Order: sequence, then C-alpha cells, then structure tokens
Amino acid sequence: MNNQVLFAILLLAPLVGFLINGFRWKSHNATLAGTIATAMVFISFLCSLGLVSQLFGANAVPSVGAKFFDWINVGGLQVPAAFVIDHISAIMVLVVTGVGTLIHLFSVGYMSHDERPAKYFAYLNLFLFNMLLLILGENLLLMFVGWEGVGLCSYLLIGFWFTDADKAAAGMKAFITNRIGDAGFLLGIFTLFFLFGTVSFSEIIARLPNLAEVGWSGPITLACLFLFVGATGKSAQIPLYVWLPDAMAGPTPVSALIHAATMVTAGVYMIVRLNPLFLLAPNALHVVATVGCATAFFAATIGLTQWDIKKILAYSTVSQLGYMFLACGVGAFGAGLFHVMTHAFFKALMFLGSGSVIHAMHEEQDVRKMGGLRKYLPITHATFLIGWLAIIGIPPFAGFFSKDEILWQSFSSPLGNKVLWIFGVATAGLTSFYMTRLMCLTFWGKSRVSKDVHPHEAPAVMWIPLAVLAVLSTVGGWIGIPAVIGGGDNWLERWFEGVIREPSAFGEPIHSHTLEWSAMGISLSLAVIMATLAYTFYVSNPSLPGRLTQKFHGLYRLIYNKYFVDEFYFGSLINPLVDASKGLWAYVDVNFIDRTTYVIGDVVRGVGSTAKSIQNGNMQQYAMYIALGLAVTMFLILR
Amino acid sequence: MNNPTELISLRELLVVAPLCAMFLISLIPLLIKPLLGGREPNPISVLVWNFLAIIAGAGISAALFGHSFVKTFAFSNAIVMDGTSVWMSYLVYFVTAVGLMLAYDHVATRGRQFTEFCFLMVSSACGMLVLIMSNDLIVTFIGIETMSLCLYILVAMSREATLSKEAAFKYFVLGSFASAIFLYGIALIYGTVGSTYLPDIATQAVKLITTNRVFLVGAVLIITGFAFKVSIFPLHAWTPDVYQGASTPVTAFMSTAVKAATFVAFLRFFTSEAFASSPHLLSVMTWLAVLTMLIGNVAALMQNNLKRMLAYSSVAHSGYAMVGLITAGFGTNFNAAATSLLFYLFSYAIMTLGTFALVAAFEQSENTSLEVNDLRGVGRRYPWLALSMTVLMLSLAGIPPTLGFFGKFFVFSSAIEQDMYWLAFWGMINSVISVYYYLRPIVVMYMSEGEAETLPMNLMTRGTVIVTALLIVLLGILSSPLFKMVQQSVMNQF
Amino acid sequence: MLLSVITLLPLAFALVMLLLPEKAIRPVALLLAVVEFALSLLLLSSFDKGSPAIQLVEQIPWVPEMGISYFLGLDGLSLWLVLLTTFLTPIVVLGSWTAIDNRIKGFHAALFILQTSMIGSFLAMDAVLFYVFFELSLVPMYFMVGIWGGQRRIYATVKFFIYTMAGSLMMLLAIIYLMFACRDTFGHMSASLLDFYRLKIPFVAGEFLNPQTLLFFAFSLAFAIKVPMFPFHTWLPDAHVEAPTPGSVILAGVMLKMGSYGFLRFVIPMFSEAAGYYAWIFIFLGVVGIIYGALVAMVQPDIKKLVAYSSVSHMGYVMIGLFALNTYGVTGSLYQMLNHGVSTGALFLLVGMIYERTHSREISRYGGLAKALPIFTILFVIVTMSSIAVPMTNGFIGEFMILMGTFEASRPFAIAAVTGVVLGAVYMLWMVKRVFFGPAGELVKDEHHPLHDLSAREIAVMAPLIVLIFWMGLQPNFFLDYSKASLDHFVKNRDNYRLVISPAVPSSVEHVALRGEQK
Amino acid sequence: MPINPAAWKVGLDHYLYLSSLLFVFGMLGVLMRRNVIVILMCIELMLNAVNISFIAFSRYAENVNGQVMVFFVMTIAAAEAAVGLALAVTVFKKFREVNIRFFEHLKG
Repeated sequence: MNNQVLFAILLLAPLVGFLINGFRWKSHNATLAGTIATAMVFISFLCSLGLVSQLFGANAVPSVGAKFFDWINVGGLQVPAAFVIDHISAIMVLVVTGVGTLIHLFSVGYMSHDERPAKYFAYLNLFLFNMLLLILGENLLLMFVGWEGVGLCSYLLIGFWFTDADKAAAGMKAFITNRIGDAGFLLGIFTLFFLFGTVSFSEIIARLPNLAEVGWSGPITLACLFLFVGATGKSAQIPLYVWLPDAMAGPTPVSALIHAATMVTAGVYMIVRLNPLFLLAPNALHVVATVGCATAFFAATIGLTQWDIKKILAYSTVSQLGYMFLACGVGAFGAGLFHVMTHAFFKALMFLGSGSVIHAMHEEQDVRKMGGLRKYLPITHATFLIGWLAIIGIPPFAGFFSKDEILWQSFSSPLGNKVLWIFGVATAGLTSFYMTRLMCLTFWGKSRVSKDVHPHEAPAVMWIPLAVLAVLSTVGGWIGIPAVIGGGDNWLERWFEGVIREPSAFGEPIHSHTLEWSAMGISLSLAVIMATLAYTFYVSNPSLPGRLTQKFHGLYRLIYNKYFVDEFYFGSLINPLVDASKGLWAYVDVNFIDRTTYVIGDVVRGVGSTAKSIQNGNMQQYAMYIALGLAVTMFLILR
Repeated sequence: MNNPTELISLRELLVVAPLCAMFLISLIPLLIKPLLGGREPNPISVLVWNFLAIIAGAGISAALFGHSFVKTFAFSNAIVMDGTSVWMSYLVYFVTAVGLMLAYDHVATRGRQFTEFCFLMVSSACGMLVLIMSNDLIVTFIGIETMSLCLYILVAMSREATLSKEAAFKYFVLGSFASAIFLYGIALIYGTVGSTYLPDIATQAVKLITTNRVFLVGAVLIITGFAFKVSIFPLHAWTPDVYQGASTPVTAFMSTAVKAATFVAFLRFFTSEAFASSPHLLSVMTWLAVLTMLIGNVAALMQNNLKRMLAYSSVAHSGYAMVGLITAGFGTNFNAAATSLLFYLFSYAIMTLGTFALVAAFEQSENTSLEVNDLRGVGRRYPWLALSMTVLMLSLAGIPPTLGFFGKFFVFSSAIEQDMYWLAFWGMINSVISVYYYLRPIVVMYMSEGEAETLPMNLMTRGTVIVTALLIVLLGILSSPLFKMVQQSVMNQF
Repeated sequence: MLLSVITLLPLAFALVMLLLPEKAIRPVALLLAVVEFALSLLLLSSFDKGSPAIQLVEQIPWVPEMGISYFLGLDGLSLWLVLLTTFLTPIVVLGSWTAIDNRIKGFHAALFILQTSMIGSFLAMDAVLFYVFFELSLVPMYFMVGIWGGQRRIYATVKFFIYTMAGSLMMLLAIIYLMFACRDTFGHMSASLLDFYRLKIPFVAGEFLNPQTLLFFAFSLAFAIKVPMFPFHTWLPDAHVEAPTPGSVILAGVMLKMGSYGFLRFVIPMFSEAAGYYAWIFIFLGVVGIIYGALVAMVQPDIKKLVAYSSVSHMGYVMIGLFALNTYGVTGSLYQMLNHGVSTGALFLLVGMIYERTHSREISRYGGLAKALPIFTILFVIVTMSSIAVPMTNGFIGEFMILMGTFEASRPFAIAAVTGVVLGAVYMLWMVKRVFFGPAGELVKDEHHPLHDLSAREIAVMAPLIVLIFWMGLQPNFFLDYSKASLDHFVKNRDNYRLVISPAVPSSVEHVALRGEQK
Repeated sequence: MPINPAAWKVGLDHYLYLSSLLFVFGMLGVLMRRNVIVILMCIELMLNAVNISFIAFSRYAENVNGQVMVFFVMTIAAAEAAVGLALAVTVFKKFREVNIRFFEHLKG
C-alpha cells in the first residue's frame, strides 16, 4: 500500500468517524458510537505505525510524505495539502493516535451514561483529525488549520455540557484566549513568508541563513516571538495560561486527551519543528526559556493549594508544559519533545485515573471528600501510583529521564544558566510535593467519603487503558536513557540527528559526568524529600497544613486564589473594554455621527422655515421683494 | 422694423397660420353658446372643438415646418419660425390639450363657464406661441401679456370661492408690476439700441454692454421681467400662492406651459455672447439660480399641502433650468446648452403635468386642499396610480433611468462643460435635499397605515397620470431620440 | 447576448410577478429565480479564465450624443459577484416564504428589479450605465425596507436612501467631468470605462485641489458610503435592523459589494496615483472600521444589530485588502466579498428564522437555545465559525489573504487589523454563548408554544450556503482561478490600467458606430 | 433780470428723468398703497411712464417705431385695466373689502 493511501486513511479515518457519529448525533448508544470512534482512531494508529516503520530498518528514509492537492495558490503563496512524517512528527503522531485510541476506549465507559454520547465521540474524532493536520501538515498554513481546528474542538468539548453557563463560558474563554495566540501565530506566518517566500517547513529550513549573517536579533527573532505568542496561547504559558484550568469543565477524558496529552503540547511541537529557525534567534529562545521556567514554577506553586483533583492536575500540566518550553528555550529541543511524549503518557494516565475516581465518586471532584480510596479502587490506585512515580521523577519511570534531561540541559547548554536550573529543580520539588499531596488526599490516609457514596472500581473498558498507559509511563522513558547511565549513547539523540540541531553556535555545552550525576542526585533527593514531607503533612499529621496556612495566611490566600490573575484580567482588560465599547456606540455612533447628520438636516429645515416665513401672503411684501431684488441686482451689476 | 414698404406675403401668413387656425376654431364654441341662448353647450362638444383647434394648430405647424428646420421670418422679422419654435409649440399644444382634459374632469372648472374657460386657455396658448416665435422684444411683450391676461382670468375662473380670487388678484397685480418693469427695460433697450429687434440687440450689445450703462439697466429690467414669469428667486414669491389658489388644471397648465414658453423667449434674448462680457451679470445670475434651487427645495421641505409643495418644487426646477440658461448665455457651446435647456423643459413639463394631474385626480370637491397625508393607503387602493406617482416623484428627484434624471444630467453636463462646477455642485446638493420631500408622498402612499377614500370618476385625469408616468420611463430609457431631435431643432438656430 | 439576458430577464420576471395571482407567486418566483441562476452558470462555461480582457461584450450606442452606450462586459472581477447575486436570489425567495406575508406581488417584483439593478451594476462597462443601475438599486431596496420592515422602518429606509444618494451624486458629477475629459483627449465624448482608463488625469501629490484628487474623493465618497466605511456606516445598522430578513440578506450579501466593487472597478484603476497616495487613509479607516465595528457589535443587545455591525467590521477587511494594492490583499478582498455575502447572508437568514419563532431579537431574552433547537444551533455555529474565519471555512481564506496583503503593505496596520481576528471571535462567541448555551432563557422555556426546530424548507434554504462555506474554504482555487488573470492584471498594471475587449467578441463594429455618432 | 425762456433747454434726459420719476412713483404706489383701485392706477402709471420714455426716445432718434410701440402698450394697458378692474370687482364681491391686507389667506 503506497504512502498516499496510507496518509489518506490516516487522516480521513477520524473525519469519517466524525461524520458517522455526527449524523447520528441523536443516538444514545454510547457503546456503538464509542466503538466506531475508537476503531477509526485505531485505524489511524495502525496507518501511522505503517508509515513510521519506513523510517526504521536497513533502507530507512529520512521522511515519508504525501501531497494531495493545491489548497491555496495565490501570487507567490503556494500552499499544497501536503503531509510529512519525519523523525519529529513520527513521535507525535504515534503518541497522539496511540494515546488517543486509549482515551477513546476509556471514554466508552466514562460517557456510557451521557445523553449525547454520539455527539461527544464525533467531537473527539474531529479533534483527532485536526490534531493530525497540525502534526503532519508540511507547511505552516496546514499546521495553522489544525492549530485552530483543535482550538475549535476544545471549545466544543469544554462546553460539551453547555446547559451549565460556567462550562460554556470556560469553552468560550479557551477559544478566545487561543485566538489571541493564533493572531500572533498568523503574524509569525506572514513574517516568515515575506522573509523566505514560502510557508513550507522544509523549504524555510533549507533557505535559512546562518547565524553570522542574521545577527542576534532582527526579523527572524520577530517571527519567532510571534510564533511563540501562538505557542503561549495553545500551550497555556504565561500570560495566556488562564484558560487551561477552566478547561477542566469538560469531560475528564477530554482533559486527558486535549488538555494534557496532545493539544497543549502543540506549541512545543511547533517550536521543535522549527528548531533551526529558533536557533537563529537566541533572544527569542531566552524569552522562551524564561517564560517556560517561570510558568513551570508559578503553576507548581498554585498546584500546592488546590482542592479540585482536576485543577491540581491542570496546574501540574501547565507546569510540565513550562518544563518543555524551558527545554526548547535552552536549545534542548530533543529533550522537550521527549518530555512531551513521557508527559503524554503519565499525565494522560493520571487524568484518566482521576476520571475513574470521579466516575467512582459520582462526579465528586473535591479531594477533601475523598481519601483512602486505595481499597475501593485498587487498579486505579496502582496505575495512578505509577503515574505519580513518573511525574515526580523516580527512576526508572518515564518522567525521570525526560525531566532530568531537561534539567541537565538547562544547566549545561550554552543557552542555559544556573538560575533556570535552580528554578527547574525547585519546581521538581514542588511537583513531587503537590503530587504526593494529591495521592495522600485521594488514595491514602483515612476515608472522608460521605456515607451515601459507594465508590466502585471502573469497568474493564476503563481500566485497560489505564493499565496500558501505566506500562507506557514505566518504559516510555527508556528510549532516552542518557549516556551517563546507559553507558551506551542516547538512542533518542541519534533518532533526532539531522532533524534537530544543537545550539553549538553559541558555545560548547558543559561536559562533565560528575556534574551531571550530582545534578541528577540533587533533583532526585529533593523530590524524595518533598514527597516524604507531603506524606507527613497529609497522612501522618493532617493538622499541620491547617496550622501552616494560619501562619502564612496572606501568602496562602494569594496562592489559593491563583494570584488573582483572572480577576486582574477581568478588572483591567475585559470590563474596561466592554465599557469602552458601550461608550463608543453611545457617543461616537449615536451621539456624534448621527447627530452631525441630524444637525445638517436641522439647518436645512431652519432655512426652510425662514423661506416659509417670508412667504407671508402679503402681495405688497412680494412686490417689495421684486423691487429689492431689482435694486440689489442693479447694484451688483452696475458696480 | 426694416423695410416697412413690403406687403404682408402669404409666406408670412403661413408662419402664423397654426396659431391663427387654433384661435379661430377655439372661437366656435364661444359663438355656439349665444346661439343656444347663453346655455352652456355640452362640455364634450366644447372639449372636442378645442381639441380640433389644437390639432389644427399642431397639424399645420407639423405639415408646414415639421419636416425641415429652416428659419422662416414673418412680419418684418418680428416673428421667426424655426426648429425651436416648432418643437416648443408642440410642447405647448400638448400641455394645453392635457390642461383641457384635466379641466373637463375637474369639479372646480367644469361648469357654467366651461366654454369660456377653454377659450381662454387656448388663447393663452396662442400668447405662448407668439412668445415662443417672437424675434422682437415688443412681440415678446405682447406674447407675455396675451398669455398672462388670459391666465389671470383662468386662475379666477374656479368654482372655489375665495382663494382662487385672491390668487388671481395677487397674480394680476404682481404680474402687471413685473410686466411694467419688463416694458421699461424694453424702452431703455430701444433707446440705446434704436431697435427692439433681437438680432440687432445681439449685435449692438457687444459694445454697448461695456460702454452704456443704460443698456445694461434695460437688460437687467428685461431679465427681471422674464425671471418673474419663470419664478426665479426673489421674484418667486407669487408662485406658491397662485399655484395653490388656482384650480389644479390651471396650475398644471401654467406651471408647465408658461415656464416653457417664457424660457424659450428668455433664451432668444440671451442668444448673444455679449452678455458673457459682463462678469457681474454672470455671477449674479449664478447666485440667483443657486438661491432659487435652494429656496424652492428647502421651502418645499416644510410643506404639507401637496400642491404647495409641488409649487415650491417647480420653483426649484426653474432654478435647474436656469443653470441651462446660464450655460447657454455665458458659455461657449451655445447649442449644447440650449439643447439641454429645452430637453429639461420637456422633461419638466411632462413630470409636472403628471403630478398635478394626480393632485387633480384626488380632489374631491373644488374646496379640497390636498395634504400629503391624504394619500394614505393609495398604494393598496389604486396601485397603478400609486406606481405612476412613484415614478413621477422619482423622476422629479432625478433618479435614473427616468426622464427627470436625464434632464438634470444634460443640464449639469453642459454646466460642467463650461467649467461652471459651482453651479453643478449646488445643483447636486439641491437634488439631495429635494429627494427628502419627493420621497414623502411615496412613504405615505405605501408605508403608512390608512385607507384611501374613493375618487370621483375622472378617467382622463387618471389616464394622464399613467400616460405621463409611462412617457417618463420610456423617454428616459430612450432619451437619445428625443435629445437628438431637440438638438437638431437647436442646431444653428440662434 | 448572454449578459443582456442575465441582466434584463429579472425585469421581465418582475412584470410576470405583477400579472400572476397571489397564490402562484411564491413557487413561480422560486422557479424563475432558479432559472436565472442556472442561466448565470452558463457564464462559467463561456468565460475564458486565461484572459484579463472583458468578455461576452455587448455594446450598443445609447445616448451617442454624449458618448453613452449600453455596454456590458464580464471579467474576473465581476464574474463571481454576478453569480453571488443570482445565487442568493432563489435562497432569499425561499427564505422569505413565510417571513413576508403581505403584498407578496410587490415584494417579489421589487426583489427581481433589485436583482436586475445589481447584476447590471456589476456588468456595466459604461460609467453612466453603471450609475443608472447603481441608483436604480436604491429604489426597490427602499421599498423593501419601507414596506416590509420593522418599527422604525421609514426612518431607516429614508436614511438609507438619502445617505447613498448623497454620496453617489458627487460621483455623477465626476463621471460627467471624465466624459468631457474624454472629449478633450480623444475628440469624442465617451462614458466607456475603457476610455476612462486611458485618460491621463493630472495629479499633484500633497495638495487637495487638483483634478485627480477631487475626482478620486468624489468617487470614493459614493462607494465608501455604500460599503459602508467608518464613519459613514451609521445607516447600515438601522437599515439592517429594520429591513425584513430577505432585505437584510440582499443588502449585506450583494449591495454592500457594489461599493467595494466600485473601488475595484473605478477608483483604484482610474486614479492610480491618488489611490496610491491616499491609500493609507483608507487602510486606516478600514482598520478603525474593523476594530470599531467589532467592539460595538460586542455590546449590541440585538442579534441583528450585532450582525450588522459585524458587517461593518468585515467590510473593513475588504477595504484594507483593496488598498493594500498587492495581489494578496486584492485577491483576499474579492474573496472576502463573496464570503461576506455567503456567511452574513446565512447569519441574517438564521436570525430571521429564530425571529419568526419568537418575534424577538433581544439576546438577553434567549439562552439554552441549543437544547431546544439543535439543528438550528449546529447550522448557526457553523456559520459563526465561517464568520470568524476558522480555517477550512471560506472566511479564513479571505481574511488570511487580506491580512497577508496588509502585512506586506504596512506592518503596523496589519498588526492592528489582526486584533480584529480576536475581537471577531469575542463578539460572535459571546453572542452564541448567551443565545444558545447556559440555562434556558425566558423565550426558550416558554411551555405554551414550544419552539420547533428548523423545517425542511428552512434546512433547504441553509444547505446551499453551508455547502458553499466549506467548498469555498477547501477549494478556493476553483473560485480564484477565474479571477486570477484579472486580478494579476489589476495589480501589475495598476499605474496604467487598460482593459481590452476580448477579441472573441466582434464588438469593433459597434465601436465604429459609436465613433460615427460623434460628428 | 427776467429769465429768458429760450434759455430753457429741455433735452432727452429731462424726459427720461421724468418718466423714471413717474415709474418710481408708480412702483412706490404699488408697494405702499393699500387700496386695490389705487394700486391698479399706480400700475397704469408705471406703464404710461414707460410710454413717455418710448416717445422721447423715438422723438430724439427720429425713429417712429417707438410711437408704434406706444400704441401697442396703450392697448395692452387698456386690456390690463379691464381685467384688473374685473378681478377687483370679483374680489370685492367675495371679500367685501378693497384693502389688500385682507387678502392674505394664501401664505407659508
């Protein structure tokens, strides 16, 4: 079967699923709808396997691609509907379709009682279709199509239970925040197009000049910053991260798929895709690194204080995304993508786990009403445990390798520096604290579950995906075992050779095994310490947190209320804008423009009434007008 | 008058034959009446006789002069029969015929004195013909007087008791006042030029206009006289009152025919380029034109009485026609300008006839004064009348592709051709203003609630409305032939 | 011959309408409209994509004394606008099936007259002929709003009429001036655009009182009011809100395009220096229009008014695209004209449908409509997506091209314009949220007369539009290929723009005839 | 010393002054007098004032046309007088009033 067809099936299968379920959107049969949807995604997964396999083996090709038709063709702008799988997109496509399949499967169970399952699965498939466009698209424009498409789907899915005004609002918030990013992305596309006369990734990269002739700033930097604005929107970085926590209004599998595993990593993916470009804009990279690091730390702190199980996971997602950008910012694009993958595994796992918890608790999300669920939900607990180990970075679980790679790179890379590293490590500590806290509050300790709730283990259709993801979160990291540990060299680095460039132009990275070991040790030990601390806080000695919050009350309120960022946005941007618009309408439109026209009309009428009044019916007056007219005319003419 | 010894030849009689024929035939009903012992003969017969008169006049002029536009002089060149005369006399015949029909239908005019009424109308038409053909100021004066004297009486001859009389008297006093002024102008011109023969004046003017102030005064006085008849600001004041007071058929007649005829005479007076050499004259007349349009439109804006509104609008329209006249008088391309003016007169006459006919159609009794709001519900009740009225109004407002649009178009294009952008600009501004009140009847007819009351059976009047509306659309779309004919009639006439 | 048929047939239809009995009118009107559309599709086949020349030309002397001729011609700029007109008319007829309940005769007659005048003004290659159609189009629309409109219909319709009229009269003066300029240059008067293009009108940069600048602004005023550009837009919301649904659809769908088309056909090619010199004014006003329209739309309490202001915003895009004066911008504008016709037309139809059910357009009284009217909601959301230019819908292509062109022309303006992308999402989605999501509003949860979802007819009305939304979004080339030649010609030879009559049509004879009339 | 009548030269201009004077008087009369009949008379006055200048011109230009015109004018003046008086009578019948300030129903 040739690639054209494979690509076609890979892309169209979800679309077909969307259409099928879309046209029977009324049906209540979750199993059927779910089976169709899952099958479609699974087909895509198989196709992507088939395509990716060509990158391996003896006669491996650098990339496989397919071109279908000319989409836009105006002036110098040639945008074919062309798709490519290379060493970068391969990983993403496998993750997206693979994890996607699992989450679809999970949803079959999760959404079994919903009234519009078909609609749900239709949206889910549509999302996958757009995500695939985003990943496989060979040019910026196709990526943008997917980019906006996934935004649209996340809008639809967040607002899936639209009768709840807040959920609908959350969806809207997500879309609009993303739109801000997208505007930046558009500008980025324009800049690049007018720089290189093309929007195709390969051609742009082919036409790149070298750093010497670009200099450290200039149009390329501008373009990268524009694109990064897009990334902050999509990947929930400061200042546009605010939509992601609210996005938890959607069904939990959606949070797992879109807001943890796939969509939100699009920004990282985009930067990795264009890594040679970003390597020409070191200033832009600094911005990326700083923003990423800041977001990581900032979100982690918020994560410490949340009570909603999904909110905690959401903030941890934001924080992990921060890590990825940190990696990209220091030029460790490979590490970034690596973390994207592992994070996809364990975060999806944890979200689904939380999903099964919520499912078991009858839509209860407040961890204060949980606890000691270990005995009710053994499988969920077991899998969640693995996820926990992965995220706090305990070897040999997946999270450890990717995170450690990032931290080390941020330390050693010529673009990195100590401050970034310190914050990175600190974040790791915080992460392990609030994750442990989550574990304790949810699964361990004594049960705070109210009497009328009877938690029960999820059905097989739900725990099988958990299991698979658990396995992945365990072994997923082994493809990137660093040279130090593995003795042999890093498989992932070899995989990325050629497609991902090193920031060598900025100097030599630090090569010192001792340093690397010690760094690893520090972060690891910190993680363990914080975990135990959290355990003591929330299991052995539950009263402690309360007293602490009393002690640092102000700080606690600040963090608990997420630093009042939303309030700030509303107070300083949105409400003023609305008021201003009302003002515009009332004053400019109604009171100024229309008023002016009325004034003209009034003037005319005024003249009219004078003309009327001199017409007073007295014929001698009229004769007088004649005489006067005559006199004036005479005067004017004879003067 | 050169060469007084020459006897009056048949050729000269032929020139006036149409108007003689018309006049004589129109006498017949007047003679029948005494034979019937002073009893009013059957109005139909009266109408038929007068139609015969008109047809005779029109037929003869068509037969004798319709085919070729050669200049023919008569009575020692005091009267000229040329293309313009022929064409404008057709217009006059047409208007008179329509006027008679309206009068026949209308309550205010049809009655004991219908015979006299028709006679007066026709003889007034004779005055107009004289006016049109006059090539000598004194003949012009006679024409004006014949026309006006009949009109004074026509205005008065309405069943309606008071207003018509008041109107008539106002019209009379102001009219004679103006004609006295006009006559004084003739006297001064005669004194300075030594003749009242227009071509002589034209030739003399070239030097006199700059050297001799008395001549200039005379010219101004004459212009004033004409301006009064075509109601140019500030000599327009009589127009609304008289148009409102007169019975609608008479209004229709005088608002169209009088203006057309007078403008032609005005044009003949303005033939010589000499006037162009007096810069003040141009600026003054420009101002008069602009003010006329402006006053007419803004005053019409304030009216509720439909007839009065139309009266003001006719003032405004003489302003537009004035633009054509000015371009003819002061411009370099006389023919084009004259053509546009005459074309405008045609379009104006047809539109105005139609609108006043509609007013006449809606007048229940001689005492009704039709408000704009009385047209409520006409859109549903009388769709065709309403449609025609719409067309007429749009045409008056100058919306393409109606005749009115092309009238304006040609006038303003000749103004622009002469680089008189100022005039054209003001013309456009005024068209915008005028749109507002021309739309009002349409709004009332179609868009406001209410029931229209039943109309008296007046087939001819309604017919007139619909036919004029049709003419407006057809002549608008096929304006080229009409334009060409007028153009040829003007070609090397002056 | 084809062009005349397409242009004048609707006029005949109008007469047919007047003669038919009340009952037969709707079906017959629909049939005739469809026939007209089918005829207009013939244009595609007989149109030569390759050449920028004007094709299928028909030229008959009309007022030869003034060099005015009945001169129709088709090129890539006008082709799609004509088709848009013929495409929307049947939809409007079907859409007004129940909305218009009184004086059906007059309504359909007006509709067809309107169609003629719109098609005519897109096809006219003679300035005066164009003006005639341009003005004529006011009359039926005036009646549509005035008779079948809402409460303040008379105010709205008179405002609309006078605004537009006021603008276009200055244009008439300019046209006359150009005709005489032709006489001075070529020895014969002419109102033919082809001759206008050949004129060399003196232009003095920087100072206002020179022929080209004055003419430029005379034309621009007329079209800017029609478009409408900020700050001449205030007639639009009133007209839209008061107009009956079909009226709004035609108004937004086609009549606004007559303005932007005027810029494309007259202003920019004829006064290239002035257009180039003063382009920034229009880009500026366009950007202001985009943002202003979006902001004001955001706070509208009335759905229809919101959509109306969104039109202001969208037409702002069209303007900046035009005055970016490069391929991307102009192409985008032309495409955006079509998009706006389709999606805003669809929006007005949808608003009309819901208004028929609830007789209210107040956003605050709705809510949770998605539960009550799922199909309606789906369609509305799709159209919304097209209106806020989500990729794979038609809106995206146009907006992207325009912004790209603007970016090439001027970065700051482009960056300012991009905010419109965000604001567009804001006002549309906020409205969608308030109308369709959340708990059921007072109008929706009214038990006594439950709202019923779209009928088959209404779905049939929307279907073609929805199809077009995606077709235009996925296959823009199919549409753009027809206009490519003309647009490239337009952009490349802007400084001395010429149009030739495609030699396929033997119109030289008429040319000779025309010249003959001049002496 | 006695004034010599022969020294009195009466030129064209004197006649013209006279006629213009009369004309202006007539005008003023029309503008100012309230009585219908008087107004009619004033109009006649204006016409005849014009006649004077016609005669004067024709006398001094040795050109008879002027005198011919005077006859025309007199005829017309007569006709006007007839019509005017007739109207005056009608108006008086309707309004019982000869003061023109009472004929102001048509206005605005």
